[in-house]
Amino acid sequence: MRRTTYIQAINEALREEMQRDEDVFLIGEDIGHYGGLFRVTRNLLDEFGEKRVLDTPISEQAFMGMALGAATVGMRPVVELMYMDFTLVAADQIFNQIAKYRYMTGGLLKVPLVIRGQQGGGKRYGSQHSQSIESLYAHFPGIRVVAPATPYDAKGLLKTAIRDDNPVAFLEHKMLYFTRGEAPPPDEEYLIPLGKANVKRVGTDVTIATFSFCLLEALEAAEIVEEQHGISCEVVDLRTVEPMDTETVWESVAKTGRLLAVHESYANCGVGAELVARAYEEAPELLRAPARRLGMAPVSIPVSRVLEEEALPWKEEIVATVLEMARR
Amino acid sequence: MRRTTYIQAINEALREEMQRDEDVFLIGEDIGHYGGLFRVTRNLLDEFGEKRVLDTPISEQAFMGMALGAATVGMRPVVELMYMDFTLVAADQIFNQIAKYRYMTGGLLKVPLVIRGQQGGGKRYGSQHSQSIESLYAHFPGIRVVAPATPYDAKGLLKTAIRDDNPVAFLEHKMLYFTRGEAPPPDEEYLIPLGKANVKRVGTDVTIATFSFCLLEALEAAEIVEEQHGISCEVVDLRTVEPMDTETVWESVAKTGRLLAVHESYANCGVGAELVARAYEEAPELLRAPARRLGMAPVSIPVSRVLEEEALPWKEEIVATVLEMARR
Amino acid sequence: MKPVKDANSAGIVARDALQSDSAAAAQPEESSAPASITTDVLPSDAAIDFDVPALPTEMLLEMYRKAVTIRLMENALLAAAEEGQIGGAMHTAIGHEANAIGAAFALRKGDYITCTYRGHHHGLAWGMDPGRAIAEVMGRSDGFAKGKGGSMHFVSPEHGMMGANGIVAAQVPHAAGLALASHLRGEDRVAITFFGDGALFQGVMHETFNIAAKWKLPLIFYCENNRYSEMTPIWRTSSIEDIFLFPRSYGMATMQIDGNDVEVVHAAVSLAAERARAGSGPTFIEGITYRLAGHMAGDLETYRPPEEVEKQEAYGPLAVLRAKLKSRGVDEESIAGIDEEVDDLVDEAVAFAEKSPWPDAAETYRDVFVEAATGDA
Amino acid sequence: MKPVKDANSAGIVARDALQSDSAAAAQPEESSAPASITTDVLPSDAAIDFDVPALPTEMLLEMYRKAVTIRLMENALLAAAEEGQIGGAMHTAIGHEANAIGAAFALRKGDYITCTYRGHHHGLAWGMDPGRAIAEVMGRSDGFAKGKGGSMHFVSPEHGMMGANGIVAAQVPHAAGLALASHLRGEDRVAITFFGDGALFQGVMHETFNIAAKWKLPLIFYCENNRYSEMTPIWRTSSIEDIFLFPRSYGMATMQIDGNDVEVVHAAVSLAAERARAGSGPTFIEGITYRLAGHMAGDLETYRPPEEVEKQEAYGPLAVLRAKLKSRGVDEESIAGIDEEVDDLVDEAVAFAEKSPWPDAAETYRDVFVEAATGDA
Ligand SMILES: Cc1ncc(C[n+]2csc(CCOP(=O)(O)OP(=O)(O)O)c2C)c(N)n1
Ligand SMILES: Cc1ncc(C[n+]2csc(CCOP(=O)(O)OP(=O)(O)O)c2C)c(N)n1
Ligand SMILES: [Mg+2]
Ligand SMILES: [Mg+2]
Repeated sequence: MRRTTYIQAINEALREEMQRDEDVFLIGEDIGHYGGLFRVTRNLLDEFGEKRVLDTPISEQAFMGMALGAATVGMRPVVELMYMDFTLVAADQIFNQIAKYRYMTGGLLKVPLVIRGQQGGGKRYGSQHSQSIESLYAHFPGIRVVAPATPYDAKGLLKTAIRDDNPVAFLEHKMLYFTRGEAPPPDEEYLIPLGKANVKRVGTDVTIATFSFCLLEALEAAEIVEEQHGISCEVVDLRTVEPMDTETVWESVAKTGRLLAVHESYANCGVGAELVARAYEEAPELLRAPARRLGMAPVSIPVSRVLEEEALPWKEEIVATVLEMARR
Repeated sequence: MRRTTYIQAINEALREEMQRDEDVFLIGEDIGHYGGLFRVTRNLLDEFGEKRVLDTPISEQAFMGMALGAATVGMRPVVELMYMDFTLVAADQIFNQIAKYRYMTGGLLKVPLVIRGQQGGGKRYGSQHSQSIESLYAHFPGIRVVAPATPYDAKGLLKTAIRDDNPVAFLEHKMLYFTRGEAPPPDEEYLIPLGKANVKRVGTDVTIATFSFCLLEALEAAEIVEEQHGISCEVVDLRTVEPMDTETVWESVAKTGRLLAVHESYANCGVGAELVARAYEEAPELLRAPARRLGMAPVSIPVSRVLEEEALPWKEEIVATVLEMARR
Repeated sequence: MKPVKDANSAGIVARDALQSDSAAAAQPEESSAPASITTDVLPSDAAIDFDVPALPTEMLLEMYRKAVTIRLMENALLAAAEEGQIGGAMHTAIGHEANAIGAAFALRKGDYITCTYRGHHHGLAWGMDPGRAIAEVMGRSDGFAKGKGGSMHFVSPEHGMMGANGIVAAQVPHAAGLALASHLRGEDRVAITFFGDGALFQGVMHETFNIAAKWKLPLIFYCENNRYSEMTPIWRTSSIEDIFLFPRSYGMATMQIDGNDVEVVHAAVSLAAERARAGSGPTFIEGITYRLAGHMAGDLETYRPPEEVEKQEAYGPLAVLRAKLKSRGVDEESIAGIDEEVDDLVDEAVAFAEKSPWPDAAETYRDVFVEAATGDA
Repeated sequence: MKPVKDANSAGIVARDALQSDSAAAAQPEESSAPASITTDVLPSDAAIDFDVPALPTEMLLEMYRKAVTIRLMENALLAAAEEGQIGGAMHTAIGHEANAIGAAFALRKGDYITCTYRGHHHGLAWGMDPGRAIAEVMGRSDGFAKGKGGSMHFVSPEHGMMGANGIVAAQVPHAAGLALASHLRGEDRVAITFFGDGALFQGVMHETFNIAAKWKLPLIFYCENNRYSEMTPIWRTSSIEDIFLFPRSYGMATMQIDGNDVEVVHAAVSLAAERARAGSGPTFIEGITYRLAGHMAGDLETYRPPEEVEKQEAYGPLAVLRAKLKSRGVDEESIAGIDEEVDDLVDEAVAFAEKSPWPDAAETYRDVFVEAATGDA
């Protein structure tokens, strides 16, 4: 298979879905004439014109609410938030409106839209341009949450997200944008269903359940503990946070007896805590040692390289935690 | 001791702190001339005038941001959100600004302000006026989260919150507003430190850790299971969600070996999941049965009485869960 | 014709720019109402300057029937709320009826509307059934949203009613999105969104003004200016002197009208809809009206003198409509006949709602997601 | 005197209301720039109508020194960014210097300022040390915020600099809160907040306009209009024709000025500060300026022709200041002398920053909360 970048994969998914369905349109800041701050929507205005790729003013509340309105009559807006941190600027429209709209209308309306953009640390963007927001999205019912780690998954999941009749938060990661990976040639269509995890590494001692950029860190950490300590980790890429494929996780824990959940949003009230809680609700008998979770330290991401590294729940922290767990 | 309502207790705390410190002022919608939609700020405009009790337009983002600005130079704003659901309208100012401001400025500034208002279900206000928001506040570092269940605690904790040099979210509950309880006479000052839980009922079989209105439900549930099933619950009122007094909880679990966390915000990525995760991090050896949590069902609160009751994690659900746990 | 402040050739009211310094000088002290944005303006004093064609008597009769239906339903709901049959925050539209009715009759099937928690009049004006509406407010299974949405979330896609909202101004961008859909698809559908005077001070309003004007969306912004935001009069929280002039700065056409007069509302919305369908973009309409009941069920109305309400009652939509009908030669008896018919109809509607079963507890868990994972629109 | 669009007696520029329909008619097609809000307006064409007193040559020299310091620091930072010493989004103020300098010299110690991620010029103009500033941008321990805030979060309470912000327009209500504190305490401090043209379309701007005007806060809204919001020219996303006229609708005094001319900026901000201290409320200033470098480090600037930048260069703050100094009889050599001194100073500042140690990893966990549980201000 050819190799492509994560950005390119997303660009292709958008292009193919726009070709396939006239109701799909893109809306956001600098996405049209410029092609997106991160060039994710490059060339799409040229191909589809100003009625399919809409450059907005810096009005996240308004264009998010407009996406909702358009979606209720069957349009399929794909909204770009330049940084996922701006979720907070449009939070009322996202969580009080989009997530609740179908429910409040007793199922009379549906809201098929995608909110996409990049998040995450590692590039010294500081407190207001680096935070990972998946736990916030997952807290509110009514919105799907997808966070792919590879170009292949990014393309297949985004295509599915656009066709889904529910609102979907599609969370990209700035550290993944220039990573490369295999993907079928453009226009060779494939879809990946939401809510299906993927075992990326087989192992016997500890299950690491993770997604997005943390997957890459977890895979590296797994190599390290294997080489240096002979501990074998199984690494599960959740890919979708809502719905969460706990079945695949429990299957893995059935082998390993140990569960570590890792993500980049804050640990406190995060997806990791949720997975731990579910493990004790749904599969307590599988756990041979206490389940653990890792997330961002309880600080807003600092700019300084040294501090940012310390705050992020990456490789070293995963290694250290796995070692602690294996010792039990 | 005299008995007073929860509303009256809050009103007194505000009045006393405004008398004590000229830098304390109130800001919000309908709070001055009218005295607040729920009459919590009644009579305060008369006593303190228009420069201490500020009636705003419906501009939550602006007045929340203004509170931040004023707080950085030592004012102590107490912001009323008419419904805590409107947290989402001002989410950028609350979570990207207020919660992060001290950190981003490397400790050069502090933000002593209180965001207060009522939340919660039980009165058929529906999806956008009933949700409990403590897990959202707790997810973001940098903001204290207080949720008292009694008039006594409401008064003592609010006074402390106003004097605290950190931003504090002070979460009231609409079902508690007219409840009565003991409290010292007005002007007899007392303060309750943040981060101290309170054992409200002693028991031996299951520890229920909760706060706000769920405390009342938990206490009732404890009576029921005691009477009908001979199961003895210890009920811990956390009172503050951030910082969370896990020590008191672990002390209790050391006796009971069983932990059930209960709150009204969504269960998913909620405070309960967090407490369960911490239990397995900090005190796994105490747990003789899997720790559990209960929160709001994953639906936005419906209006219909029957549906709302079903969605809320109240008495019946607590009873049922305790029975399940005791059986293990 | 109504009194006119002044006008430009396009038939839309215009006026000189606010002279900022003189405006500042004229500012009221915190506690006293200014001359212009005040609670004792009468709807009939609103500036308009376009032809208001006489509507056929038949249509006025239909409008009257609607107005009485809304009024009596609201009264019935207030009574039910007092009995504890309705919880939460229930906002009635008593006094606001003409804004909804005039607009509904001016628009076409296929057009869209979004509105606020004060949305019962829009629902009924747009054709929703009173029985199912009352059932919804009461949380019964025959409610259009199965009791999930309640009073604050009237919705009926088959009537173009795309949702009411509990968050002030949140419905405004939704309507802009509906207008955008129409625009992108090359349809001639128009969207209208209703909001209150208090909603002007929510940021999302402005964001939407700007985008709608720039993109020339087929959208009508309709402000039901009842001079109060809950218990707070608008002059206490803003220096804006004339709401209808204000959105001009975005490059939008605007008008100020008597929102209690169905014929005036009908004419204004017709004009705005015509502009929208012609591709001329959004119009802002300020309908001067008055809330003749409390902000919501249970409001003790300590913030306004009873005389103020009494005075406004005489200019209310029902009074205006009755006067119109009389001037068309409709006799008292015919009017009373309608009143009685509607009274029966509303009684029946209440009875229907009260007999409607409670929803199943299992219903709680439905409608969070569309279950089919993928699908076409 | 500068060209004046027109004026009212208070010495503040005024103009007729936007004629909504004609404005709509003049609307550009999506892809072509309109005549008025366009990228080729020159700062010197801005409308002003008040006396611009000549500032003492000594002060102009000081201002020039500041301007060169900012410019050279920005250049040094761009070089460091290219080397990978700086991450994230670094926005320089190249071309914007005069807005900050003119304002800083017009205000007093004790006044407050908040600004945007594009805030280096404000920081330096307000007296922050370049060495510590560069250290902050590089994430070193000698940064004023110990490397936690970086380029987007300049802050220095001792200089009245109360914070820059990464979220567009979020700093605007903060300044209103500072002005409110001054107002409530009966102090005569003034707050100024800087933001870009793109920030006009964030709802919170408007919410703050309204409250500040109503409460007559001692606040100066300063819009650095550089005609671009990132890579998008303002005319592409708005129909607003003249930014400075727009906030009039809230009952605010407004002016449009050449933001590249320190004397003009100084005069305008002085006037606004006087009004604020006199209790006349907020003023909105539109400083026409131009961003002579990319939106941020690494910007390839494909969205504007190099000729546009060249043309604007001639009207840039440094060119304007040099011409002023020459007309005051300051010779080329003295100017070159300053340039060289500043060059050394900035080199030293860079060296200082590069030698500054990395913060301790333990620092990561500090400053989330004030540790003492309770305390007085
Ligand atoms: C964002 C938000 N803030 C506050 C409220 C509480 N609230 C409900 S109605 C209302 C007043 C609205 O006034 P207006 O827009 O004039 O409409 P009216 O009720 O007069 O019809 C307020 C403040 C809300 N629902 N949403
Ligand atoms: C709420 C929000 N939306 C989007 C952005 C991304 N962003 C950063 S700067 C910018 C453009 C701002 O333009 P303007 O206000 O004119 O200021 P300038 O950068 O030109 O000085 C944008 C869109 C942001 N930081 N915050
Ligand atoms: Mg109103
Ligand atoms: Mg700009």
